[in-house]
Amino acid sequence: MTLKVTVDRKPEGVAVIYTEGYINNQGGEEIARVAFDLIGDGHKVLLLNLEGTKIVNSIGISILIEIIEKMLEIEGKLAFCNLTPTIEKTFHIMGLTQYAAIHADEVSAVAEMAGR
Amino acid sequence: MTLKVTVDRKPEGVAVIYTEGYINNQGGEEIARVAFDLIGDGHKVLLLNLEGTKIVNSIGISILIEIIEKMLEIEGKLAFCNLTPTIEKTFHIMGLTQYAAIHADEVSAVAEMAGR
Amino acid sequence: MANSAILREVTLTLPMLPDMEIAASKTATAMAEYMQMSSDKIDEVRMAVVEACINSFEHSDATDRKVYLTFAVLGDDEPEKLQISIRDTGHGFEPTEVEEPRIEEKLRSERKRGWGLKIIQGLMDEVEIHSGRDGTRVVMSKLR
Amino acid sequence: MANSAILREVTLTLPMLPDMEIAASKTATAMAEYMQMSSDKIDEVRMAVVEACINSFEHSDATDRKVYLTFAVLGDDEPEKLQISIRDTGHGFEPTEVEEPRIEEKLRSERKRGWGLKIIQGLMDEVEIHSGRDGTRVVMSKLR
Ligand SMILES: Nc1ncnc2c1ncn2[C@@H]1O[C@H](COP(=O)(O)OP(=O)(O)O)[C@@H](O)[C@H]1O
Ligand SMILES: Nc1ncnc2c1ncn2[C@@H]1O[C@H](COP(=O)(O)OP(=O)(O)O)[C@@H](O)[C@H]1O
Repeated sequence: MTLKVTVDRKPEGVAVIYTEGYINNQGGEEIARVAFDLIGDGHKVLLLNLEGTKIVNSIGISILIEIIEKMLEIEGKLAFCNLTPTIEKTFHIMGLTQYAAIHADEVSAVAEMAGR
Repeated sequence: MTLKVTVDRKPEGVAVIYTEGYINNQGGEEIARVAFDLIGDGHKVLLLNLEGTKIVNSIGISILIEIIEKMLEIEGKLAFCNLTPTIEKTFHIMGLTQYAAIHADEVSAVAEMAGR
Repeated sequence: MANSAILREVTLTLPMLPDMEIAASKTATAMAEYMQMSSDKIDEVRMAVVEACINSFEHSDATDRKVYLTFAVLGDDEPEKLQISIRDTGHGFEPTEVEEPRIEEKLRSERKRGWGLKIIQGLMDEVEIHSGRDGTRVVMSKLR
Repeated sequence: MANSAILREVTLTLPMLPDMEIAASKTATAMAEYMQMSSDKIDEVRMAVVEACINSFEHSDATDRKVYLTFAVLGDDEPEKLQISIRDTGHGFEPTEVEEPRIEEKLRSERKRGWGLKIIQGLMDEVEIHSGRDGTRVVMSKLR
């Protein structure tokens, strides 16, 4: 059950992180590692496209809070797209949506984020 | 867990039966009912497209033997397409493949069956 | 009384080992699909079950290293409710003493975790926690 | 000896009711996926488990109306083999007296059924049947 994480640096300046699989403990850590690498490279606008993730757990998600914390610090931006309804509901329950926008799909997310 | 069964009467003279769901006892009976209706309407060439079926059981499959029996009697033809590897293997184990051809997809099946 | 009869019940015992919560989530899916629950609701049940299993794995310290689950379909005649119980034989805890997590605080705190119970409560229709020295049992249910 | 240690084991108890074999097939899937078995092999395991459950449902006449399953991942260190046991407390049968089904005969016969055991044997790597007055236990396994 290892999460696959890949990255696409869009010309619009948004770095998109794609996941495939279960976001558990290790999955969350892997995403954070990739995100912090991107931030280290100067990326301040990150989009997490979770289309390939149908299941998460709260340990995995709490690790994502570290990315949000970092974004507040550097005045960057993290957003999500392609969430299952349950993952979206979970993000609402946690209040994550106050700090990270949720977009329906990647195209609209990138358009919105690049235009800030 | 009810099986959905639909039919498409092709201009080539092949009647294609589509299934969606689990072929268990009732599922097999439903397919047989539809097949015998088609045979009653004069159709002698039937194709069972199982693309929408990922799981079967032996009770469901044994009911399909009744259709093969009928086809031998009326000198008709029954074939299958879009089987999962396991369903195909099961048909081999049972020896069904001696009496009913297996085709990879519907297009090649219809071409082959119409040309008989 | 509505939803009183147990129409069918499945029990599952899992070892407390990585990824075994997935077996629980699949059993939940099988029962919910049998009831013809919508796929969104099934997903919510799956996630809640995963959270409850992980809590037992991580916090119970149960010496038998096992989690005991039952999945009951309740209803009068027709299936109406899926009730899932997740039990361990660990040291238990006091649910009323668990602090409610708040995102504003988590953002400043070292400890980002502590969301499991809140998520379970948010995703299921009913949740009861029985916990004591003999262990913990979480009973959660969702209407079809 | 290879494949000797049980790395993890899950148990499942099912009522003998329509569609409950699907719960067994999902548990099998969870264990096989954990072992990273190929999806084709997983499918074969699923089908074999379904057949064994249905046999217990239909033929055992067990008064408790339950089927008891265990799913064990075996191996030395790395998961190598998935071993599944399907047990009922019914009246049992004599496997050597079961006639091998042949399609030519089934085509002429009233009774088209009788394929379950042959399919299980064809799909799994190893199959053992223990049956007697205390019931039946089918133990089947597949290498990763
Ligand atoms: N099965 C359990 N056994 C013992 N303690 C538990 C159990 N489930 C929950 N707890 C306690 O409740 C707290 C909150 O759990 P939860 O909300 O799921 O967040 P987290 O698991 O991230 O800490 C845990 O930290 C633990 O102290
Ligand atoms: N669990 C069981 N309890 C009692 N009898 C069984 C059991 N499993 C199989 N049998 C016997 O073996 C026979 C063959 O089973 P099988 O090959 O699965 O075909 P089918 O179930 O279609 O008859 C059954 O008809 C039954 O007599």
